[in-house]
Amino acid sequence: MSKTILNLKDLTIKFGGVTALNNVNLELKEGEILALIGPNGAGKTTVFNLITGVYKPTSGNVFLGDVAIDGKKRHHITKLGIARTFQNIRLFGDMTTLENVITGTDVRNKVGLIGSMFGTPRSRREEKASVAKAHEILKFIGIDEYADRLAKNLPYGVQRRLEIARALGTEPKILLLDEPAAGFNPQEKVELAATIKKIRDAGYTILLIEHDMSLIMGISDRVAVLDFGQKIADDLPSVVQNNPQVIAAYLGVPEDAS
Amino acid sequence: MRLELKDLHVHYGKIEAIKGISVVVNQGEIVTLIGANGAGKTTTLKTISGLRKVSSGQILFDGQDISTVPAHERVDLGISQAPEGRGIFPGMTVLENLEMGKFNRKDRKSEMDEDLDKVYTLFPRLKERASQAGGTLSGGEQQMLAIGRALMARPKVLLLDEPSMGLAPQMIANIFRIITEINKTGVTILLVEQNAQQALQRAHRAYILETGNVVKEAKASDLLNDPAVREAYLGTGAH
Amino acid sequence: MFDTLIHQFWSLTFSGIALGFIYVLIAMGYTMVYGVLRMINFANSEIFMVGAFATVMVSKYVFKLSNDAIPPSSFKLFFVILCCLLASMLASALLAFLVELVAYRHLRNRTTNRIAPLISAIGIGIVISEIVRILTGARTQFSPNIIPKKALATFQGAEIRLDNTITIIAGLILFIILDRFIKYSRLGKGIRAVSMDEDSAKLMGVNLNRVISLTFIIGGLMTGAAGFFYVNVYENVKFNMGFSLGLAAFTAAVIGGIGNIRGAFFGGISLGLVEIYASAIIGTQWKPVTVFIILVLILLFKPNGIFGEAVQKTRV
Amino acid sequence: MINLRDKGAEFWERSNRPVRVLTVFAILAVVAALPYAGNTFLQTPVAAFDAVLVYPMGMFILMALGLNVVVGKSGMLDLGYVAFFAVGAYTMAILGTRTGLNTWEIMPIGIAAAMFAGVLLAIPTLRLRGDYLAIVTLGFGEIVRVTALNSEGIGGALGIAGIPFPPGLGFEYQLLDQKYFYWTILVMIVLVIWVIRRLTVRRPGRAWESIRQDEDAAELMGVSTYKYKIWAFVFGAAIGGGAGVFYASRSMVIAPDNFTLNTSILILACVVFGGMGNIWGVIVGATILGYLPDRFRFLSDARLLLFGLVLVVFMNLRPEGILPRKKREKAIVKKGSGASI
Repeated sequence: MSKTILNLKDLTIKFGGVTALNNVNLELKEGEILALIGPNGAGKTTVFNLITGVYKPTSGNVFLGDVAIDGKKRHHITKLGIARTFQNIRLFGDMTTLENVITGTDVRNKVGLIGSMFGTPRSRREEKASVAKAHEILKFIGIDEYADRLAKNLPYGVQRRLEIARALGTEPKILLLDEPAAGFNPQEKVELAATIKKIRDAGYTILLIEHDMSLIMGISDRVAVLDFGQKIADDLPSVVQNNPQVIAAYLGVPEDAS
Repeated sequence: MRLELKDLHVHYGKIEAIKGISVVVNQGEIVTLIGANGAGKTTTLKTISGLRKVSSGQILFDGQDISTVPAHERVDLGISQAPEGRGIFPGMTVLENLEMGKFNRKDRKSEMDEDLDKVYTLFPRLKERASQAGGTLSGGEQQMLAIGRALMARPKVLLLDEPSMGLAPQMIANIFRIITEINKTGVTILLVEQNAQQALQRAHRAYILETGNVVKEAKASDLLNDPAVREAYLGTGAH
Repeated sequence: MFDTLIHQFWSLTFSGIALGFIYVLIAMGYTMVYGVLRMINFANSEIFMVGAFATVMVSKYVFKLSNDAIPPSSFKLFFVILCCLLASMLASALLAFLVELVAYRHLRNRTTNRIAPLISAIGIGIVISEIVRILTGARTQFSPNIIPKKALATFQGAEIRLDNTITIIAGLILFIILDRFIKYSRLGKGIRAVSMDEDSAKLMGVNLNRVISLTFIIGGLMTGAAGFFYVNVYENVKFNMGFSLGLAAFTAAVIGGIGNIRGAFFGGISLGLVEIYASAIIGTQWKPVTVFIILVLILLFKPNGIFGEAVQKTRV
Repeated sequence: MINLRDKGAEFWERSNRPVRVLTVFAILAVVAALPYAGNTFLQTPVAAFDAVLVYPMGMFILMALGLNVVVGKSGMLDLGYVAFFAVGAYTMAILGTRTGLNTWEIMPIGIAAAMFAGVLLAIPTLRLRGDYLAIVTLGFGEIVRVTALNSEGIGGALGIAGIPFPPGLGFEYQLLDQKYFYWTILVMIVLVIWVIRRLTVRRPGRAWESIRQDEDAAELMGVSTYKYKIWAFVFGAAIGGGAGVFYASRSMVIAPDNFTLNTSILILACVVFGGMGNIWGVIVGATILGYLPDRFRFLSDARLLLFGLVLVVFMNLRPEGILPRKKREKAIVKKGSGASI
C-alpha cells in the first residue's frame, strides 16, 4: 500500500448557519487518481477550497504528509505542493499561453525584484529554465502550438487544458482538477482522460471533481461520493457505481410514498 | 401559451454555451431539461428570462419573438423564474420577498391577498415565517419562497432552475409534489434538474442536453427507464 | 490643551451634532450609490459643492439677500429657506443623475473592470469643480446670512443657535423620510432588492437602469440638502470645498458600514462630534488628518463598519 | 483605429540587432536635440520651451512611468501619487538647505524616504479592496500636503526656498537655459524605462500582471500577492520620490501648494490617456498632455478641466488609451484549425 499523501481529518465548515461540510474524512494515496463526485451543492468545490486554503475549516484539519496546512496562506500551500484548476476558467487572459505557465513555475523561482532588476546571472538562469520548463509542460499537455497566443483568445478546450498546464507549472505533488471536462464533447473527453492518466503516470497524485461518469469510471482508482456535505461512499469505481445510496443521490429516490 | 426556442445560440464571451437548441413548451405541460453540469441547462433558462443575451436564434412566446425584450419586461409578459441558488432577498422579510414578485403588477389589494393566500396554501411554512428575514430561512424554505415569489406575478410559464439543489430527500419529494400541484392550477412549467428521477416522474416531456446541444427529446415516462439517461449520469457499467 | 473642550463642552456638542447631520446627508450620497452599485461615487463631493453654490446663488440673486440688509421676517424667512433648500436639492439631484449617465451607465454594461468607473467618476468630478473654478475665478464666494445665528436658548451656559437647530431638525426629518421611503415604498423596495441580488431583482420586473438612476437622484437630493445647511452654518463656498467634506462624509458612511443608511446616520453624528472635540484639543488645521486616521483605522479593523452586516435589514 | 503599438512591435521584431541599436540611438538623438527646436512651431507662448520640456513634460513622463507600474501593471488605483513626489521634494529641500549634501547625494535619500512612505501606506491599505484603496490613497495624498502646510518647522504654507541646483558635472545647471536639466531628466527617464522593461518581462512583471487580471487565481498559483503589491507600490513611490528630489532642486523653492490632489489626477490622466499598462503609451500620453496646455494659451487655464475630460472620455470610449497594452500575438501554425481543441 502506498503512503497517504493528503489527509482530510474530520473536516467541518459552516457558512452562517449552514453546514457545508460535515465531518468529512478523506485520504489521498500517493500516485492515485481519486474522483470526488456528488450532486450539485454537495460540497465538492468547498473541499478544494479547504485544501487550497481559500477557506479555513470550522473544525478538523488538512494534512499534507505530516504537516497540517489548514490556516496557511494560499500561496504558501501552493509552494508546499498543491495546485488546482478552476471550474469556471480563471486564466490570465492578457498573458500568452506560455506566460500563464511560467507564472505557475515562478513559485519555484527564488529571484526577487532586485535580482530581476539587475539581471543577475541567477535571474537569467531561472528565466531561461522557466521558459524551457513551460514549453515542456505545454508539449506534455499537447498545446505547445498555442504557446504565443493570448489566453483569452484560445479555444475553450485549449483554455481548459491550459488551466491544467499552469497548475503543473507549479510542480505540485498533488493536482486538484475541478471539472476539467465540463463543456467537452465525448471525443474531447476521451482525449482528456488520456491526458489525466498520462499526468498520473508521470508521478503526480490527482484529486478530481467531475460529473461525467464514463470519464470517472475509466480513469479513477477510487471514487468518493459527497452528498449534503457528507461522505456517503468511498470505494472502487465499480462498487460505488452500484451503491444504492449513490444512485439515489444522483438520480433521486423513486418516490413510493405518493 | 406556447414557448418555443428556435435554433438558439448563446455565448459567454467567446465561448459558445448553447449551440443551437430548439425546445417547445406547450400550454399546461411540465417540460424538463436534464443533463450533466455544463450542459447548458441553466444558461437556457437564463436566456429565456432575459438574464443572458441571445447570440442568434429566436425565443417565441405566444408566437412573438421576445429575444430582445429586456428581462424586467418579460415578467410582465408572464414569464417568471425561480433562479438557481434561489436568489431570494436575504435582508427582506418573507412577506416583502413575496410582494417583490408583484413588483410591476398594479393589482388591487384584494388580488394581492388572494395571491398571497394561494402561495400560503401551497407553502404553509411561509405564512408561519412571514415576518422573518429571508436570509434566516432553511434551504428548503428558501426554495419555497423562491417558487412562491415567482408565482405572485401570476405567470403563464414558470421556469424552475434546480429546485432540488442542496435539499434533503424529504424536502425534495415535497417540492416536487408542489410543482405538480402548481401545474394542475394551469401554470406551464419548464424545469431544469439534475435529479433526473424526480424530474422525469413529474414531467410530461423531457429534453436531454449535452454540451449545449439537445441530444434527445422524448416523453418523460419513456426516458424514466432509459439506460441512456442512467448512463448520462452514472456512466456505462451501471446496472 | 483640554481647557477649551471642558469649558465649551456643550456648545461644541451642539455644533458637532449639527456638523454631524451635514455629514449624514452627504454620506447618503455615498451609501445609496454604494448599496446598489458596490462602487464609490467619487463625484459626490462635487455634487455637494454644486448644491452649496445653488443656495448661495438663489439667496443672493433671487432673493437679493445680503448681510447689510435686514434679515427676512419669519414667514418670508421660511419661504426663503424652503426655496434655497429645494434649489440645492434639485441642483444636486440633477447633477447626480447626469453623473450616473455620463460616468457610470455606459461602463457598467460594458466592462467588468472595476477601476474604469472609478476613474471615469473622478474625471467627471474634476470637470465639475474646474468649471466652477473657472466661473468663479477660484475665489471664495461669501454667502448672505439666511438663517440668523441667534440663540434660541442656553443650556449649561451653551447657546442653542437657530441655524444649528434648524440643521438638526431638518436633517432628522429628511433622514426619517428617506429611511421610510427605502423601507416601505415600492421603489424603495426595488432599490433594496437590487442591492441584495441584481439578477433576482430583474426577474421580479425591476428596471435596473431606472433604479440606479433613482438611487443617484435620491443621493443627490440628500447631498444637496447638506450643501444648503453647510452654507447656513459656514457662510462661504469655494470650488474645492467638496474634497474635505466628501472625505469626511465617506468616512462617516464607512464608520457605520457603507451601504447601510442607518449606519451612515450613526457614523455621521459620531464623526461630527469626534471632529469638533478633536479640533478643540489639537486645533482645526489638523481636522483632515484626524478624519483620515479614523478612516484608515476603521477600514483596517472594522471594514464592514461598526454595525457590519448585523443590521442588514436596513441595508439600502 | 490602427493599433500603433502593434505596428511598432512588428517593426521591432522584424529588425535585427544593429537596426534596433540604430533606431534607439536615432530616437534618442532626436529627443535630445529638442531644446534646440525652441524657435519653431513647437514654441510655447507662456513659459520658455526648454523649461516646458523639463516641467511639465519630462516630470510628467517620469511620474507617469512610476504610476503606471501601480495602476497599469498591477491594477491598483492610487490617487495619492503626489504624496511620494512631495516626500522626495521635501527631503531635497530640507537636506539641501540645511546640510552640505548636494542633489546627487540627496537623491538616494529622497528615494528611500519616498519608499518608506510607500511601505507605510501600503502595509495597512493594500489588503483593502480596490475602491477603498482608491479613496485611502486619495486621502493620503491630501494628508501629506496638509501636514506640510501645518508644520512650521518645514516652512508651513510658505514652504522652503533657496534649494540649491544640482552641482554641475563639467557644465553648470542654469535657470535661463534648462537644456542640462532636460538632458538629466532624459537620462533618468531612460534609466527608469530600462529598469521597468527588465522587471516586466521577468518574474515581478508576471506577478503584477497576474494580480491585475485575477488576484485570487494568482494567489492560488503561488504568487505572494500581498508582497508583490507592496513592491509595485514601493517601486512606484521610488520613482515619484526621485522625481520629487529633482523637481525641488530645479525649482529652488517648493511649497505645499505644489503638491495638491491635482498633480495626482494629472499624472493619472497621462497614464489613462496613453494606455494603462503600456510604457510607450504612457510616455506618449504624458508628452502630449504635458505639452498641450503650454502650447495653446487657452488650454493653460483649463488644463485640469481638459485632463478631467480625458479621464471621462477615454474610460468610456477608448479605455485602452492611445496605445493599448499587448494585443498582438505572434503568428502561429495552427493545426486542425476550426476544431474546438
